[in-house]
Amino acid sequence: MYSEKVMEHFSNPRNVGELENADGVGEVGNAHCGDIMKIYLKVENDVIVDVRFKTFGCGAAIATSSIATEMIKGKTIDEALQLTNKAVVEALDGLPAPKVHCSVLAEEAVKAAIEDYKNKQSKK
Amino acid sequence: MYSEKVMEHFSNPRNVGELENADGVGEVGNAHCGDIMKIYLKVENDVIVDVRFKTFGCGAAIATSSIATEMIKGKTIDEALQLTNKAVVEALDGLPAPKVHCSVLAEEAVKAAIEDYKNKQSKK
Amino acid sequence: MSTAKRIYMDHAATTYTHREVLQEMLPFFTDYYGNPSSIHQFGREVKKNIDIARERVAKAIGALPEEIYFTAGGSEADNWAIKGSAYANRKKGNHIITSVIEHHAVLHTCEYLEKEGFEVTYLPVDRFGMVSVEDVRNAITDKTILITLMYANNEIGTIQPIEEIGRLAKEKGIYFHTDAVQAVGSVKIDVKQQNIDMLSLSAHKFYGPKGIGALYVRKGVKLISFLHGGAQERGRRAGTENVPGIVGLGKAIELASGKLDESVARITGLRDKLVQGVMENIPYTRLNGHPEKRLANNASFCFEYIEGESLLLNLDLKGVAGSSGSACTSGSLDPSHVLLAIGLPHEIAHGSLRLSLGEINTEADVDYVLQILPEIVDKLRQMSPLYEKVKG
Amino acid sequence: MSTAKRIYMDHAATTYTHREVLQEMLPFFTDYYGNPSSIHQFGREVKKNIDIARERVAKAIGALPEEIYFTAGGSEADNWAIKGSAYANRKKGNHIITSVIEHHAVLHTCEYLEKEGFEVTYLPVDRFGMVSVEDVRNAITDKTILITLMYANNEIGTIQPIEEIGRLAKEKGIYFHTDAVQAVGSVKIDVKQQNIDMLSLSAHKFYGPKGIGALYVRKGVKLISFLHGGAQERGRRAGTENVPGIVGLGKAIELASGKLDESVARITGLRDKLVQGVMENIPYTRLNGHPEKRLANNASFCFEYIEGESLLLNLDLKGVAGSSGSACTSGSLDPSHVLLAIGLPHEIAHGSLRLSLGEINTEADVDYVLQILPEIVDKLRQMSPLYEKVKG
Ligand SMILES: Cc1ncc(COP(=O)(O)O)c(C=O)c1O
Ligand SMILES: Cc1ncc(COP(=O)(O)O)c(C=O)c1O
Repeated sequence: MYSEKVMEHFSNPRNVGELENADGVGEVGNAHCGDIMKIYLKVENDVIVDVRFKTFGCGAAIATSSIATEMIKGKTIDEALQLTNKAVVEALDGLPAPKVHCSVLAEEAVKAAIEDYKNKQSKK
Repeated sequence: MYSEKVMEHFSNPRNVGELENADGVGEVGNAHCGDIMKIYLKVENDVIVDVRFKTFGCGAAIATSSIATEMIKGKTIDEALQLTNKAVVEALDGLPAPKVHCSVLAEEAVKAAIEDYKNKQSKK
Repeated sequence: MSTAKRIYMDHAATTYTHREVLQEMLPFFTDYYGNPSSIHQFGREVKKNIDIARERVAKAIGALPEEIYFTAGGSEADNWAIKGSAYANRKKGNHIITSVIEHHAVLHTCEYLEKEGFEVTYLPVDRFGMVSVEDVRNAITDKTILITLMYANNEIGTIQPIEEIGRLAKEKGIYFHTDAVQAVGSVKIDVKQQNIDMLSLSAHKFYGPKGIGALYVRKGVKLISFLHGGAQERGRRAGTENVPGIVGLGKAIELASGKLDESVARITGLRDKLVQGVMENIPYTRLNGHPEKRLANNASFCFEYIEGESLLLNLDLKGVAGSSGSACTSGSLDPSHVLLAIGLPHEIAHGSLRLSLGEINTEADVDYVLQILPEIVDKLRQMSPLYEKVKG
Repeated sequence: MSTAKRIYMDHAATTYTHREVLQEMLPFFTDYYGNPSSIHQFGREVKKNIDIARERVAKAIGALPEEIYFTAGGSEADNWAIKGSAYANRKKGNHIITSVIEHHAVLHTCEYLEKEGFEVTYLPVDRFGMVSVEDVRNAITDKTILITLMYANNEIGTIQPIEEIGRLAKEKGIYFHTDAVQAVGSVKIDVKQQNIDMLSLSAHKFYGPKGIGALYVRKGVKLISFLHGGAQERGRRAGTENVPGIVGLGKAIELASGKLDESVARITGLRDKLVQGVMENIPYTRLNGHPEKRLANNASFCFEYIEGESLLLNLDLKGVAGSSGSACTSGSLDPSHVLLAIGLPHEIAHGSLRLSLGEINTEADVDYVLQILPEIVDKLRQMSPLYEKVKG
């Protein structure tokens, strides 16, 4: 069902957890549908220096969260905004059709966290 | 499907053939339905001294013909008229339900032959 | 994280075919292969064995051999019973009573019939998954032609009050069908005493082969054919007989009924140990289904704050096979209709796990699961944004 | 009259399961027994093998794997194709075209649909059992939604002009289903080239197991489900998969297509020898079916003045298994509808014998049949009151 890459990220998810005093936090999805992703960013000089996630969801939800955090770590905010769900799927060597929505959620979670960061910045 | 008794009569049918100058001949059934039985009687002093049959039909048709001829051989005309299809079925240790009509045919063939004998007698 | 260990606790999904059963089937692939409808020796020697299988099935459920019809499994039996009796009795009425927790083979069939002009009442269940006999009684109208209620639920194991419903149906002169796919082999059934008019069963749930089942149809029940064609099964179910399957079903049901009490006792013991261990060691956990009136082999849980598929996959990585009514395992968005029907909110229903025990499971298997499951649940909860809030 | 000799010439009724096929099936009873819908390892390792089987079936008939749906056999495939497409296209029209010589799985299904408001044209055939493409064309109305014509006839072996009918159906935008249960494994089929929209097949006709078949459904064909329930077969055919059966079907069809040319050549040789021997040595005999456009393995005769069942039983006593379209073997009163449809009078149709050859048959088998058959026919004729008249 899942590619080896998905299972690898599922079994050993990277960047699990929270960041205290995060510069941006994004949460998408809802428990009703069975998927919640929450992403925490630490940003310095427009670069994502640290990232963590918490996810309630299926294997694909956990794996997409994990790889998405890896893909944006060390990137600038603008680079991170380029992350697409397609790129996430490709990086995982594909996802079964009914699971593609998890990659969309991952993209949205990253964007939500960046938006939160930008909001906080503009309020400073 | 068939009892051993049926198969025994089917494999070694008794009294197959015709009788020249038969005292009575009965033919029942028709080719359309796939069953024809023809019975030949030789009668002396009201006793059936010889009997032959020819049958076009299935295994049960042949077996019932064979046993029916055995059952009436040596009997008086009146005794032979008592032959029922039920007796034929019993003598064969039973017949599958869709084949019971063959035993009816056998009874009818015997009766037709006796009728023919009686007709011929009355014309004498 | 070795996968060398393999513990199968998904017997409600399907079982292996018992070696004794397979042994009895084997000659019918290669040696006794005639078509049972053929009148030659190759056919006759096979037909005899179909008759024996039919008698074995009949005996196991208290029916007559001529009341047993072989099908390709539980789903076909359900489709046939429901569509066949609905269409055969259209003139009497168009109303069918069922429940919200039926298997999809019943539910989707009923939904199909709704499109075709039938009316269906889907009875609710209580928090244990139990249908109320009073609800059945109240749902009956003068248009009601069929009550179809499952014997035991496949997800949560709850056993319905079949005998009471049978009595009611008989009293009202309405046909009563029960999907006993999960019950046969685990529960003592007597269709006559229980006034069951039709009953579906499937061999692969009790150590028989997949792809073969049966429908019991009480003599006199009006039912049209579902599979039209040849005159097999006394003209009521077409198709060259799955001879090895039929022989296997016969052997499997005989074995299962022969050791029913003994195996129920053993499995219940294991199951109780499993349930107790889980409930004691894992907080925020619920047992789904009825505490007592449940299948011996069924242990169904909901673990709050986590999702079922990731739980299953983690168990699988540790060599344990279970199942989940989580939406994600089914590819749909909603979690199992059964878990929602017993009143669980979506987010909790997503976190379900069914472990269904079988012949091969041992105490050691249960101990192993009790050892790894708390760790897995905890790991997933630590990862869950929902759990934060609880701890916090 | 020894029964030690056993010669099976009823391969059109059913075949044994090839040892290689059984070998490939065996692990799926006892070792790889997971439910292919399960996400754990037990399920995944099985699912893979279903995919392989699907690819093998697809390849054998020139379809895509996602166009293959597994069923419980040829009858279910026929029922599904016909009822499923009729109901799915009710809004477009209610007219179905078929022929008078179809298998009962098609005929009885069409008759059922007539009761449900569909109109069915049953095309006649010529004396060889051939449908005319012009007749098909003339039968088409603007209400026609389905043409269902068998690829090759099971009794007399005649092969229909499938490609021409496919072309016509495509030109008119009407679905074309073919019951290829007798053809698969004996004829080269390419559903794309032949414009076939749906095709039924059944494993036990080509050395696969009984109780498993498939329906090919061209992508885009509108078809409702027949078996409602679980989401198996991409939501279109419910029921836990008959895994060993599916694996066996895959292996059997691969073996059969791999050696198609070779085996057709060999069997045709045997068959021609048999037909020639019978026709030369037994007077008042007819060969049924088309002289050339016929299945390689099919030899169908009518022996005048005798009845088929007693012929079969006599052959059986000598160890030879054949079949007959005689009324008596079917338990009905009319002989085979196929033999009547090719214009045989009842009394001649009653005297039919089908010998269908297979892998295991040898020249010696044919010689043996040629030796005993004339004696048996003669013995029965000597006993027949119809024959008297001929001789006399
Ligand atoms: C032409 C034809 N169609 C359909 C069928 C039905 O197939 P099955 O018996 O596998 O259901 C058969 C064989 O019995 C057949 O010969
Ligand atoms: C309660 C119930 N009904 C029906 C079915 C369908 O049976 P099958 O998969 O054998 O068609 C199942 C199992 O899948 C079941 O658990």
